[in-house]
Amino acid sequence: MSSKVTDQSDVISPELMNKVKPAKWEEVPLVLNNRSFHWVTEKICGIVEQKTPTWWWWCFITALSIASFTGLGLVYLVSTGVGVWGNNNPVNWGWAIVNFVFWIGIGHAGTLISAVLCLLKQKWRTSINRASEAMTVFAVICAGIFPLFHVGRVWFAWWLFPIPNANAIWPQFRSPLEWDVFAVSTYATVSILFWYMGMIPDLAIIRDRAKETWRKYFYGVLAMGWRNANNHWRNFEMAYLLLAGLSTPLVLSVHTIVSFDFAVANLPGWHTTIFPPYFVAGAIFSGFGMVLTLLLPLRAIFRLHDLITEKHIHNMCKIILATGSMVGYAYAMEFFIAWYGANSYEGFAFINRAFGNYWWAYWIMVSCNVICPQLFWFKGIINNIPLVWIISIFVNIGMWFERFVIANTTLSRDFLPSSWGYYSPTVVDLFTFFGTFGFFSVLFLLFIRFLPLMPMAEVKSVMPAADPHGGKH
Amino acid sequence: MNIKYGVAATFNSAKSLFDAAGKVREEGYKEWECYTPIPVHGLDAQMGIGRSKVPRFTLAGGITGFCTGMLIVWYMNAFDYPLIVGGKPYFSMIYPFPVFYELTILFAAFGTLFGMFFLNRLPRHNHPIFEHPSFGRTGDDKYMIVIEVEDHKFDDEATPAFLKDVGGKSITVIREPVN
Amino acid sequence: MIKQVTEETLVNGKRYWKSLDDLASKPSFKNWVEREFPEGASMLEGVQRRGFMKLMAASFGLAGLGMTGCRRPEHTILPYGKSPEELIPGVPNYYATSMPSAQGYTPLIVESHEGRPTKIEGNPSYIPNGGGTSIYAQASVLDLYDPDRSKSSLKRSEEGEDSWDVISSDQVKDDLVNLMKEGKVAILAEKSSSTARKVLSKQLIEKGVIWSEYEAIDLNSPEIKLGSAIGIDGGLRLIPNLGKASRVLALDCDFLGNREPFSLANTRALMKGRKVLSAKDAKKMNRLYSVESDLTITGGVADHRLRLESSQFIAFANLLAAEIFTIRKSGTNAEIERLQKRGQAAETHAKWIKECAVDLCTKHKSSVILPGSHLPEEVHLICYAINQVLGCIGRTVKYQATEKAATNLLSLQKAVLKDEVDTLIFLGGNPVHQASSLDWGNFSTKISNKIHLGDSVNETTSFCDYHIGQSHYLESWDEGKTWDGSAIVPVQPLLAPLFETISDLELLQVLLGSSQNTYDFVKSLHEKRSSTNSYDDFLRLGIEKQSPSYYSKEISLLELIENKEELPEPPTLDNLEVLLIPDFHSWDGRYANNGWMQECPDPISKLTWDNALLISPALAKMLEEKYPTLGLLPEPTMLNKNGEIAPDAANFDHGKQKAPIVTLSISEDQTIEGPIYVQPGLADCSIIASLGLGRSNVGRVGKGTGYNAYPLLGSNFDRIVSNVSIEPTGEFETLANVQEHWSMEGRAIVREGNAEEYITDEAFASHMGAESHSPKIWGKDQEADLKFKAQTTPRGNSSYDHPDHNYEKSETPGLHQWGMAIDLNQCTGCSACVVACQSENNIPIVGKDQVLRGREMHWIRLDRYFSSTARDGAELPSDVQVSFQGVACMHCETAPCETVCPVNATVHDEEGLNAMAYNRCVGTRYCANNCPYKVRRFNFFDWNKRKTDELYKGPLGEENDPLPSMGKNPDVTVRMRGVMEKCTYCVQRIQESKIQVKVKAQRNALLVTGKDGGDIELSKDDIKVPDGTIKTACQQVCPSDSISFGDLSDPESEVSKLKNNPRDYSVLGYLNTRPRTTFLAKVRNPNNRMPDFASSPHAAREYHDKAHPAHHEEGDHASDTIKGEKH
Amino acid sequence: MRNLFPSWVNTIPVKVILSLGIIGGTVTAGITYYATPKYTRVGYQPTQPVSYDHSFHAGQLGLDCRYCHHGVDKSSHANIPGAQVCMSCHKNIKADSPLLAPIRDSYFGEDTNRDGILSEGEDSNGDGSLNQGPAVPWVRIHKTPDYVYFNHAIHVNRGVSCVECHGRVDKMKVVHHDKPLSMSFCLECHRNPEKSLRPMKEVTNLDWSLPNSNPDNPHLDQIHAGLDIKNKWGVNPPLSCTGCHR
Repeated sequence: MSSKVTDQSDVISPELMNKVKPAKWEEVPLVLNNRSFHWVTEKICGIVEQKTPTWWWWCFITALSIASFTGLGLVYLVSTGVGVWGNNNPVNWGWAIVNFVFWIGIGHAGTLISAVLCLLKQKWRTSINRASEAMTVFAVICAGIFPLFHVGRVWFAWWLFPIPNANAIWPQFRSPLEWDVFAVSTYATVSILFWYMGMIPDLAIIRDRAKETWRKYFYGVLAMGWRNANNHWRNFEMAYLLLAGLSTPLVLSVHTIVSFDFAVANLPGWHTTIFPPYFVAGAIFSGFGMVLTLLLPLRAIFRLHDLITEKHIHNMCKIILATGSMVGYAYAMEFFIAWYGANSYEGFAFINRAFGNYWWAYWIMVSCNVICPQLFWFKGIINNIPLVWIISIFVNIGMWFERFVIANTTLSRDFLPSSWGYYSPTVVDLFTFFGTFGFFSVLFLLFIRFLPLMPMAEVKSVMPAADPHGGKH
Repeated sequence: MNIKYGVAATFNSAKSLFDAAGKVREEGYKEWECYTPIPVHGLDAQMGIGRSKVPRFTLAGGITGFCTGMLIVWYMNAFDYPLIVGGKPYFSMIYPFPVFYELTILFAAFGTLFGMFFLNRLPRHNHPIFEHPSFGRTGDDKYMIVIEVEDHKFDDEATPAFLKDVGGKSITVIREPVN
Repeated sequence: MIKQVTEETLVNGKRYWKSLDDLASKPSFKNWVEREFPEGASMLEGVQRRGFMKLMAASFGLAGLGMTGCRRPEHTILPYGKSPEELIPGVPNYYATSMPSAQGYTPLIVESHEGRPTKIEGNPSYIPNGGGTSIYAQASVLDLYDPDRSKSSLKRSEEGEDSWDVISSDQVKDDLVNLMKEGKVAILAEKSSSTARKVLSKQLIEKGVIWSEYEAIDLNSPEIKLGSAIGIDGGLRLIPNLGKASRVLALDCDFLGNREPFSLANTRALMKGRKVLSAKDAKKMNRLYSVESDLTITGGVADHRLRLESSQFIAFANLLAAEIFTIRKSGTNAEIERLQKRGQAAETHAKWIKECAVDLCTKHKSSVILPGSHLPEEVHLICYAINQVLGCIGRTVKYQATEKAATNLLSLQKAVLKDEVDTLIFLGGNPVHQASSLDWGNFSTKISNKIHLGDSVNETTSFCDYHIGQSHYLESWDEGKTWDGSAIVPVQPLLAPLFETISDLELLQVLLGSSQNTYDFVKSLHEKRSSTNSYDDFLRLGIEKQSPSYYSKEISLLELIENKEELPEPPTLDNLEVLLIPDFHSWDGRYANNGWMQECPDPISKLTWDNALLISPALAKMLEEKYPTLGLLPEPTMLNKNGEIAPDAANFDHGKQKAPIVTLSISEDQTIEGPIYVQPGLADCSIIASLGLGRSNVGRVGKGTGYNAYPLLGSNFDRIVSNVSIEPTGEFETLANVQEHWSMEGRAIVREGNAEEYITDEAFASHMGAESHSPKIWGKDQEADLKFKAQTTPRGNSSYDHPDHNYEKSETPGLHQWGMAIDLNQCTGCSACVVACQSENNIPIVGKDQVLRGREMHWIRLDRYFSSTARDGAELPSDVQVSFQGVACMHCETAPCETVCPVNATVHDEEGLNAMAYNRCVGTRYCANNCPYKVRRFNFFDWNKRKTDELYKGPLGEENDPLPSMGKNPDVTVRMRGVMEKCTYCVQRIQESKIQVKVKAQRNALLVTGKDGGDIELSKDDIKVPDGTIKTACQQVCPSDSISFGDLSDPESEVSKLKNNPRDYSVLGYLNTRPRTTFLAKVRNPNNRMPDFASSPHAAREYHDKAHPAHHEEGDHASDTIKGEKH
Repeated sequence: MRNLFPSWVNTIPVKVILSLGIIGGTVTAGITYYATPKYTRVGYQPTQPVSYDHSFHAGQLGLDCRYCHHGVDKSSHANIPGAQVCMSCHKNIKADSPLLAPIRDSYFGEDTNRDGILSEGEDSNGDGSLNQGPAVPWVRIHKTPDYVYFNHAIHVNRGVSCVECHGRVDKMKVVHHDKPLSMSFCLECHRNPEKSLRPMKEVTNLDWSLPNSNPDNPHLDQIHAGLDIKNKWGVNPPLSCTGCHR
């Protein structure tokens, strides 16, 4: 691993430096091995331009067949009724909403990486943001399936949108589900815009390199006639910055609003003010988990070690560690407030979470979300890529269970003991959910096949050669 | 038949382009453009261009979104068909805030993207610059300055020479075919 | 463009006429059509005929509305009082009739839409029932539209055993006449209180027909036993008059429930004496003692309850008699000594008996002892003696002289064995299934013609070779006595038989060779009886008073009980006793194919679609020890062990009750198999088995439900069976239990207090629950009157100002503000409201599988909680108090469900109703989640359209038989899949009443004043619905008037007064949902001298223990905590 | 490198935006016009089995609506008359018109000699009585969905004329669906009942308009008169769901 040690003393007043005697700062470059611009272009365009690898076809076909589970499940659901799922009274929301929150949570990392880290000037984000944004868009699409199809009469789901009609009746804006409609659709739209906008210069590069006619036209149309002109870059950069600025509150608001689905309800265990930050932290947590899950194999397959360096992985592990601890804190705080609030219904809801009918789900959640990421304190573990990958999968599992625990323990045992019940999913639930992983993979495979995996211009601009002053500060 | 569009000069590094751009500006050229594989830091100032106007579109979009949100909520839930829902007021600035908020962001985002497109006059798939034989390299690792014929200081001989002077390589005249 | 309506769809109306459509091709249908419209020519004869014709015309004209085709009977039917002279399509008609049964005819008013009976109500002219009906009467309308009922008569085909030929009713009549001619006819009838049948049966007996009667659950037997014990000719029927009773002791007698006759009147009378609206009432409140082996709803109401095995009641009665005789200084020493000696086995309960006796004696003349009908003769006799000594005969109880019993099944058997019978006609009933101890095989060979008249094909049909379809009572003419003999009530048909069936009277008429039709016959009976009232008046009122004779002679107990046999051995855990009870769902099996009954949860066990062998926790513990792998009780969890929540009474595997199946056997051939279910409150060594399910030859609904306990019913038909052994089979059954958890967990949901507490603190209920120590819900308006609160929804502590209940964009508040008050002290848990609501509101049946998945659709459910302070860790308690709470949509003013609906499908109207617009619902189910009361029900499938067992096949599944749709209420939308539904406060009744009042006021104004337009002035009072006009279905059916409904903006309305009662509280009031349905706390009236006295009800103690653990100490701590609350 | 796209492609974005605007506008307009009850229901005019002429009976002869639709002021349904209502006149008038054959068949049925008495050979099915003929299959025109509970009695008795929902039936030779009867149509009137309220006696007078009204602005006078009726009668049409959906 190459690194260079810079001495800052020549920049800052030497007298002061002598006094303070700062430690030597080891600056790890974001692109290793002194790669050139051209190398970056070749590497990333090459992935798109190469012949479709066989493994891709195998993965694609497998993913497609898994995705068909969702398709079949939904056809059966719509033709027969929500009863094919395991939902009941009192647990009227079963896996559908759990899956929705799970996917939408995953869909947070991409925007977070491209927007929040952009605003925070975290340059290491450049090599991972494109793929994460793609992941966001696809996860949001997967997420959108569930609230849409969980309704009893899907064919009337358009009533949730403010469309004039002969019945002269409108949506109801006090409902968190209505807020969800706006939040999720805005999030999906803005994520797609952001993703696409960022891709335009890269599409232009592929267009300009293209040999086959279909490529020329396909990428030509998508690139919108981008010309790399400074005027373009100027507006582009400003727009990018603004979109980042807009996406940051958006990404925070979306999971906040999703958490309102629970927090605005009056059920014990749901009706808590801690939900918005807790959900956002959880979303970032699961999102980074998924980014690692996806990028580590990609890094290996496409030999991207110079672009996705160990620094990237370490940074992501640190974020997972931080958000995992936040989530753990939230779990503890919920218990504390339930006890401190002295509301017996609330108190019971939490005791029941940990020791009641779904205790196993609770402890799976705690071990995956709170205990597992603590391993990232250890250097030996974050340097062990396969282990990081496995932990990232545990993070995803844990976060699914978190939503399951929140949704189901509360509903299954709420106010009146007479209506306590138990929920267990059916085969249709299982298939529909697992199918979405296939669906997600299909989209992601198409993405890595046809679209630039990394923003080339952005990667290049964090390389030393991008400095108009010749690398001298 | 061809129409002359301008003269292009390529540069190999951001630094050489940066320096050259400063000279082009000092020379008094107005209708010229730099083509770079990356947004070069500080090039705007070097070229003598101001701040981008995209934020104005963003602001307009945001305000529109906020007002639209408020208007639809007020119209639908308080004016056209007020219904008592959970004992909550027909209209309030508080309960539908998520809707205002999301619409503000949505419209602002539209404003930003479409503002960027508008300011960049995109999509424009046909442009004389594409006629430059090695234009493709500007996306990869080459830098280029193009001075247009339109410029009042443009001169068929002086301008290419000037570009060469400031360090430009492979000076090329770009011609746009007309049919 | 709309598709042109085809001729066929128009004539046949909506889809649900398809059954008739299908039948149209059959000859039988053509016959009806011809019988339907025969009077065309004679239509101008009279007013009624004309009305009839108009109906026909209109019903055809409006076929598309889904109202047509149903036949009207051939004879005119006379509308009840409020019915108009002529029928107007769209306006329901009401007719008085009654429901026949062996336990007396129940007077009814039946609502009919265009000739289709849709809803059954009690006839308020019959005072004892006060307009209430039993759950079975409510459900009986569904039997009329049962697709599995007999649609014709059948004869076993010569081709083979299992094939049957359809025969016409003319053929049936010819065959019957021929058989009569051949002679040697015997009839085995189910018991009946029909006076008309009695007349015919006498005539038949004169003609030499052997007339015998059989009933598996024979509630006439006690009267016969008592009559013969006392030695009189005929029976002596105990008729309680509980309105006058202040102390009631029930000896294994579920006189409020389904096991005893007259329960409606008993409920009404007893609960009236328990109505407490002030401290003064509480002092006069009656007290109920119940000694029982099973936990019945009577035991649930009881202030003191003692668990005792049924076989031990002889001893108990003897000891009780001894105590009472001693206190009352009645009877000789010898008598008392003998009673004491015979009562020795009950010594363990001596203290209980003594204090109870003292209490009964202090209130002598107004106390009463009621023995259970399954108890032996001796108990009935002793009870007569005690009632006599207490001086209550003629006051709180009357003994009515009844006729001798008809020949019973055993005598018939003798006659058959003597070859005296060639033709045996089963008149209704199902004796082959029920009297399984009889040697039916032998019967079969002895008799050549076996004929069964039945409403459907059953096990007795399989025994016979001739089945005659029996008409439903809503299709027949008849008349009969009420149980107390105080009235004769008519049975008049609401429609002519839907299918080719005949009534029992018609059959008897044929046997008698009479050509008179039943209408003329029944009418002639009436004319013979009364010359003053016309038959039409009789039908209109639906009741005719009678004065039965009563018996009140003194008896001497000593002589009568002298030579009684040995007392039965007390049962032990190795030598168990079984009490056979009628099943809640199917009674003796007759409602086994009634989906509403099957799905209505048993009030105590909360089981649907099944019965179980109920065992006590003590027995369960023993079984667990003996068979450790049985899995009867769940492993106690950590939460159970540290008292966080009570342990479940059954193993719930993924929410589905997994019950081990056991074999109960008396002997080799008398064994049954059934699932066991641990029921707190049972006598330790009693097993409760219910008769009536587990039928082998039954329709699609009843198939596969429950187990059959009839094999335990021995040849003496004694329902107490001893010496039973129990053996697990190792198999399991999944039971559809709608309530998994039995404990309230110390939550102030059902609030209870003792009468003494209530006298000192009328507002005890408001000192419970989180709202008692949270900021006032209505803030500064806490003390404002109900009207103000209802109309304006005061802000309270909310961050929002709530909109008033005004008309849209106006300052005018809604004309009424609807609200409901449920007096928990009046509710016995009979569950009639559940079925009444189902019938009124077109609530679908979902089937056992869906109930298991927690998807039952009942809009009102009856929550049943057990409470006990003697709970020890994870042990199930044996002695429990029962609390019932009817929970339906509370119509919260700040409804949590409304806020979360994204499409405005559930909103409030200006009169405070929580409206549910099905057609706007997209089905997010968020509202159901957010409802703290969990009263919303989701249509997970197309329950109405798809067959229950084909739900998962989706569009490929078979559609439901359309026949039951004929019983649907046309005023209520039939919901499709994917929408939410819930209680609407019977909004269809509200709207109809409002419309009627306005229409009437408007027409009156025009007619009376002659003015029109702006000259007419109507005041608000003119167009307001008067209090009491609107009754919700649950309110109307309730025999104890525990539900009140009305206008909260009218301070004089009954519901306003109840809500202003200090006992009134909101469930989960602290959530600030402001429910419009509130509850009046339950008041128990225990005797502080009793050994099991507790100063506060268990439920209240559980609450205080949990809410104020610091106060936890043994003894009388409840009053401390109440005082503590007030500080 | 050469331009990939010809120069005219540069105008495509503007063209696309313009055409999207036009197409979107047209589609929206089309849907609001063609796919709403206003279009799908209004104008429906089926052929009836008997060509009953409302413009003749109700218009020229002046038969009151309630003569045939007798339940309209008592029941939720207006009721289609039975054959005997027709026959009360047509026994004598046009007694043998072939157009009335379905009515007569329905009315007389087996009574072939039309004397009301069972004569020889009339009892074709042998059940001992005279049976009616088949019902006249009138085709239904106005229909609210199953979940809408419209009550005729309350409207008719509270001064809402037939004409408000059914149009000038007295001028229709063949009845057609005249008003959309959509929810917004109902709400329109429920929100502003004063536009439609009239004296009770004039409810079936389809030609009625407020007498002595100012010819310049008859609507204003009607609104005043309607408001007077509304206030004095206490008319407060429900606008919440429970009014019509049960």
